[in-house]
Amino acid sequence: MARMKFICDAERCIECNSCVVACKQEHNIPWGVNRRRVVTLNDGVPGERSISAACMHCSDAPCMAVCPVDCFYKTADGVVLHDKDLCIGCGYCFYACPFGAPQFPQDGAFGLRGKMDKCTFCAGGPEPDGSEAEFQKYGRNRLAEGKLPACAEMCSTKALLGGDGDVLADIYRQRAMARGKGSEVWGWATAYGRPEGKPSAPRPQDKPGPKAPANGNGGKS
Amino acid sequence: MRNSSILSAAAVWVATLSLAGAAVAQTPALNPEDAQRARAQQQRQRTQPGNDAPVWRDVRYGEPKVSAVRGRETDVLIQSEGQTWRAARVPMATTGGFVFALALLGILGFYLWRGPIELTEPPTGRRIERFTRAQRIMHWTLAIAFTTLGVTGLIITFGKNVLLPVFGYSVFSVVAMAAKILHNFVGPVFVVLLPIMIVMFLKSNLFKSYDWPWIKRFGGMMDRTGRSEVPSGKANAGQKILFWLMLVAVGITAAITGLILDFPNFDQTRQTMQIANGIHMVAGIGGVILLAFHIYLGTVGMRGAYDAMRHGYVDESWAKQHHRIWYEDVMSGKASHGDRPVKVVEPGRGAA
Amino acid sequence: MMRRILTSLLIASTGAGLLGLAGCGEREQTAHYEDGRYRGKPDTPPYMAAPFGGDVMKYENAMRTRAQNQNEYNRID
Amino acid sequence: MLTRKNAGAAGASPRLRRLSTAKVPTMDRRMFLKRSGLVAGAGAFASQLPYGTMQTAPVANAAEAVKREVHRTVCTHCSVGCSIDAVVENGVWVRHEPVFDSPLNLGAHCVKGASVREHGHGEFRLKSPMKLVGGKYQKITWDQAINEVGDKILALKKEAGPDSIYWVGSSKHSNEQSYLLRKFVSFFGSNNCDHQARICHSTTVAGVANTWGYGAMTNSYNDMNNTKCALYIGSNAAEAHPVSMLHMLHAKETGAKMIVVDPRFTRTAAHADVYVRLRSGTDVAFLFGVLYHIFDNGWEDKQYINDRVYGMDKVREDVMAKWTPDKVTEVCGVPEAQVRQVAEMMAKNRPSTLVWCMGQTQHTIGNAMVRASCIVQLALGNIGVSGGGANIFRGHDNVQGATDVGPNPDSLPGYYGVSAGSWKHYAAVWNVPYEWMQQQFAPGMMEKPGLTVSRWIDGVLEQNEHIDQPSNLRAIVFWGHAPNSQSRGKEMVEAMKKLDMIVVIDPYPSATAAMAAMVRKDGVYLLPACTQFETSGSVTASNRSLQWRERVIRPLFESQTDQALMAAFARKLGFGEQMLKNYDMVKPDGDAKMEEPSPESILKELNRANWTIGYTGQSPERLKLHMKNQHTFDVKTLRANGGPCDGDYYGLPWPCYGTPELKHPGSPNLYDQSKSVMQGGGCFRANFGVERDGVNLLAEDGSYPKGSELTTGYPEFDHVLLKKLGWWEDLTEAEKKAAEGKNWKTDLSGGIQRVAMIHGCHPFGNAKARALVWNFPDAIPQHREPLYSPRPDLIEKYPTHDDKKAFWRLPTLYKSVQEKNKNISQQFPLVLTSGRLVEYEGGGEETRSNPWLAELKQECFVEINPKDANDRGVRHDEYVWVTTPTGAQLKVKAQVTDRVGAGTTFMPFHFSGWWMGKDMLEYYPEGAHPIVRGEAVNTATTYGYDSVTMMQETKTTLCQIEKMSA
Repeated sequence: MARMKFICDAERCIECNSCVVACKQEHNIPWGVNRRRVVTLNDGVPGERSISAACMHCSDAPCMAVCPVDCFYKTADGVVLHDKDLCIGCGYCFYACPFGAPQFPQDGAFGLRGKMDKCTFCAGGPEPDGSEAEFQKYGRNRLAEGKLPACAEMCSTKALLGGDGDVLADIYRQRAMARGKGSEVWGWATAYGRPEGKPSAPRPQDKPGPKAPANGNGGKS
Repeated sequence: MRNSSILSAAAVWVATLSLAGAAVAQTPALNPEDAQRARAQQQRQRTQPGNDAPVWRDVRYGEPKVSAVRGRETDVLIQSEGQTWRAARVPMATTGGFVFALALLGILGFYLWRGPIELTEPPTGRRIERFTRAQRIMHWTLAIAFTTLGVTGLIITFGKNVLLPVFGYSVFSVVAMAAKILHNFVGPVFVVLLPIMIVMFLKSNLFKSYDWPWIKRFGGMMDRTGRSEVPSGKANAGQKILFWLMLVAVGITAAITGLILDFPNFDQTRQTMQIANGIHMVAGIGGVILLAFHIYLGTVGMRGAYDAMRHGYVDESWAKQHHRIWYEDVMSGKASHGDRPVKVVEPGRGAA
Repeated sequence: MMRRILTSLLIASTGAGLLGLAGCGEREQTAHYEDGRYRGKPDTPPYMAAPFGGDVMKYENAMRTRAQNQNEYNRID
Repeated sequence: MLTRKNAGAAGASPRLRRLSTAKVPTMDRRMFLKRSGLVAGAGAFASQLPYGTMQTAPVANAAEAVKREVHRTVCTHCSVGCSIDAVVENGVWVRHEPVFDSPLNLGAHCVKGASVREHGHGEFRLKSPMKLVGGKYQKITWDQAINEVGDKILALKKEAGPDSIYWVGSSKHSNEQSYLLRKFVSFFGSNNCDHQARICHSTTVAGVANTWGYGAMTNSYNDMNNTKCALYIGSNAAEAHPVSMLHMLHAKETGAKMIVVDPRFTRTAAHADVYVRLRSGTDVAFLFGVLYHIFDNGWEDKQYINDRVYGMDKVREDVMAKWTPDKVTEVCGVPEAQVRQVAEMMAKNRPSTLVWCMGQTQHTIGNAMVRASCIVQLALGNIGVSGGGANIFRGHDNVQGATDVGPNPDSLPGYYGVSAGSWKHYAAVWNVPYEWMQQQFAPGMMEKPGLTVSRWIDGVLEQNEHIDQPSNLRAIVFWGHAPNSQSRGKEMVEAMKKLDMIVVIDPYPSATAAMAAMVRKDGVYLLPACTQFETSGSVTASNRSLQWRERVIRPLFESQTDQALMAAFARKLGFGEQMLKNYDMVKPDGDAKMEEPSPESILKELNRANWTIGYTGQSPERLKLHMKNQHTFDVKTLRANGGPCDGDYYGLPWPCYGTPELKHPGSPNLYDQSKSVMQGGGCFRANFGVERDGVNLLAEDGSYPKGSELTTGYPEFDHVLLKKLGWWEDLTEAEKKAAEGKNWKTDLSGGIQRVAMIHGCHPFGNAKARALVWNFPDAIPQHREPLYSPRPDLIEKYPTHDDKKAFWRLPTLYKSVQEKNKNISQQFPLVLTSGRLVEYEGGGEETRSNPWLAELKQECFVEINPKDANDRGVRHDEYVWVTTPTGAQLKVKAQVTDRVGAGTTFMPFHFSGWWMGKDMLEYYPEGAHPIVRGEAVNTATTYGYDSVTMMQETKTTLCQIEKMSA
């Protein structure tokens, strides 16, 4: 089975925020909730780099681990999804997620945050694929239509790639070889560093990223 | 209850200040170290164009960068603290659960071995006022809040492993949701009541010289005959320890950390909330353990203790046996409830 | 009477505590994929949707083709 | 759907939280349906369809009957021309799919492109015609609007002549609408019309056209994949043309070098190999500094210069004398080593390309700056070469097309000028007698270029005796134009006060509505126009490719298409019959909307007229075929390989000479001698005579497009030349009849072009490019300090022009302003420059009304260097006052950043809706205000206009920044 992943190529990202809006318009996400965001390092000085961040659909997802009601699940494609009917809006996933992916429609007093919302890799939720209920709760299910996430497909410079990790690694390697640099894959060690199926202790000293991904899972495992 | 409004105000102030403190603590400031690193990066861009290693190193620092998307910490790319929190939370919960379970087992064991502490002399029928009406109302209000918080907290923390397999996802989700909402709404009530309670019971819980022998001999509680109880004041040293631990230490800690978690709308960072969550969990588990001891001794553990809080009066014999110094103070008229003496009801007369 | 109630209450709460003991060793936290279900939550896999009708290969191929749309090297050599 | 996030922006500072609690109704589709009335509308629309059409989609039951259509359209936000597949269900635009087939964007979109579906909601649009009554906007009917506005215009025409009304067109109009608007104004009897190109790339168009022939980007975004080195000077493509960066970054990946020269370290600069920070407004000095090193090291292409360039020797003398490295450093503040590095990179990595945008054009010497860029490229032999070229990125989606065929005050569509010959050409095309056209105009005004949009305020405020037209301006029609994109906003409101009538025709009523309501009680009309998604038509991308937009949705609310309104007003003003006689009149929405001329029939008329720039081969049929077969085009060359468009270049980039039947493939790169003319090749245009002072202006022998039968330079083709060459007989009898007495530009049969091209010759001749443009104020580009300069010492050395008396009908000041403000930098020491943000576009009213975009940039700001900030006690993210010599003061947030150098400040120009510290919300018509409002930088910009085109100076002026006292 495919293993769905995101890559953001910082050498290409120009901080245009198209991924942010592509997501918003595809899923009709309201003001204040952003499943994806672009972060700029060294803003305004040489070395400025931008990176688009959202749920990375981690192998050993911290959100899953800490959820008190166990509302998360993982699909055969490695996409981390959750069930909004079960979510109690406690915010634990928000504390745990390294990427700041979980979003809450409210920031209310008394911990009233509403149901958590996050990037679904455009794979909807547990409701029947393509149903109105699924759309209302999770947005579109593009995978079921044979399409990849809107953010990656619309990226202005093809900096953000989404899809099967092996395919992405091939695309990325081709690029990295062409330019002979910038082979770091941002966030992959954190997200996919720990192999699926085996428990392992989290590593706070996690390295920024593996060098040129020799294989589909970022040169690790 | 004249003081209550002042006390409530004080409580609000404590809460506000603690939150403000948390907010101030996380205001980003460019310290010389960061500035140094930024300069080094810029330099590197000039001398070694294309070497992005410093940029990548910077990703891990988790401090604010720049993002057009607004919201809490949207400008932080990777927060490593989440991993730490996740990693620490598991052993904390595990250990906490064990300790809680062991404590309950211990109480059960003690009960089976010692049985309830019985009165050694028959009741005289002369009843002494132990708690005023206000104190009792206060106690029970807080007791309900404390218990609710304890139970709902346990559901949130351990329900996934204990209740989920029994109830199934849908039902458990409803239970957990109810637990979360109760916990979040009762919490602030607790926060308001707690300081009032502390002030109300503060005087009788100040340590006195006669408490030391009590502690040394554990009040003589291990004597199954119950005849070697060490004299104590209105509250014995054990009760005082419980007061300081459960209400003051645990209560205030849980209250402050709880407020940080319960009101995420003050821009507190995830790290603040993670730390608060960790402390809250430890305090919470500590709290329910102490609560268990307290409930035990207040109910099945000691004959007559429940009546004291239920009706406010204890029998003369009970007072003499368990709180001799207080009893003597009452008899000599030294003890008082604030501005009035302690009522003593002669046998056959109705309670005041 | 009162005592019996209190005793049974104590035993019940001790029992609950023991249950807690059973649960407090948090389980392994790594997600396993279990045939479309993870810890009991069913979700139809995307290849069951109309365009694929359960044909996994067709789905995988669609995904691969679509991913290649993101590689401009295919169009610009 | 998700519940709305309460209290607006999450986690923002408490102050921001308060600010952003402004009601932002986010909508899901259901709410949208309800609010826009489309539930009923869609039903009504559907019920008018034949029964069979409704049942095309296979449906399980009637309740699920969904009529799903996919319409291919083009993004309306910048000139890259990104294709969009709009999915429409039951008349509602429900989804937006990337078009991977498009060779221009390969499915990519920037933030604005990704957000266009919001146009299908139009929550903050003007929903019905409105009229200002007693200072408040009131709803009126279309009949009332057209009658009242029309009557007033007729009265003014009678009283003060047709030149008393100013028509501001739009670069957001399609080619057809732009063309029709120019025709409309002509039939009304005036040349007083203009559009955004004046304040965007007019200096480029003039400078570049006068250098080598056509005023347009010579190559294409795609062709940048072939470059070895790209120099961006005055362009922030990463924010202004994000999808163009797809091509540039790909080229960079495969070995190209990238240089960015800008006063500001832009997001583009972040991706460059070399970044050079120069002082704002010193591009000529920098470019000639580069040229100095090129000449000094002998890096110039001597053969190319000899064969194809006129006057380079004179330029060389001037450069070697005036722009020695010390002087360059003195003026630009750039060290010699950096200038040399740039020169070397450009010279040694050929073909190298040069990219510029408004950083060069919006200056009092904009025309000189763009010509200096041209000269650098000519010296390196980069023009007419794939991978080289002057890649001039245009701004709006159709600013190229609107410039080519739209409302310009000095030319008729296709740069025909306003001379009698041009009018006769168009009288023939429009099928009206020339004499009738003449009657429409005030005496003597027909051949006099009109006022420019940058100066309309002076057309109102200037004393009548100083204006070169009978009356001052009495009314203005903003037909898709934002006022906050023009400088001198403070004086603009004075002009608005004085006018008899202001008409705004726009989907978003724009800041005009608010500014007018702020100073007036009546005499303002707001008319809701459609967006480009509610009509069809062609649009010209920056690379000159034309693309056809399909209609996505029916016009929302009471809005009407621009062409329908032009038709309605033409009828009201009494020339409807004449203006519309060549068109098919259609009613795509039945009686629900006004009758309109079909875009296809307008394009066909346009094809019949625009021979000069080769807008003749792009018939609607060919364009539609291209849109359907995008996948057959190669991304690097834009050429179709096989398929129904075999051999064509994508979008038939103009010039696409001859009739559509001739099947000219379009010209991907201009002046490219490596291809034959019929394959899209070319040479420099013979537009300036054959010789000058005894020096040959035509190309030297041996310099000609591939396959040409003439191997030397030659002038443009006309009937005389054809006869001389003995090629007259190649014309058909019908063509001969039409071509007699005509030249390649005026022969309506296209025969002269056809015959020239079958002999491999270029219809416009084969000449040299001019490094020396003798008809401009500075034949050799000269650096001149801006009118408001931070360097009084340099004003002495590089003074500006002398004042001009009647320049585009107005007196225009240079020296007197500069002298008066020579020491103004003591009070206003900071350079104020402006530019784009990726989220917003143009005046920004449209994009700031889009919640998806508005959420990302909620406040206007000024970027200031930490040093300047510390000197003023200003801290990051706090409000400051930006004051300028006009007396204006702007309340904006300070962004303390190294992005700008010390002494420079930057403000984005997309904001409006605040007026010197005050929110203008109350002045907007109810429900039609943008979500995000802020200070318009142009409220504070100063006087200053280009000496050729009247381009406004917005990139270099002065300001002071003050901490706000609590």
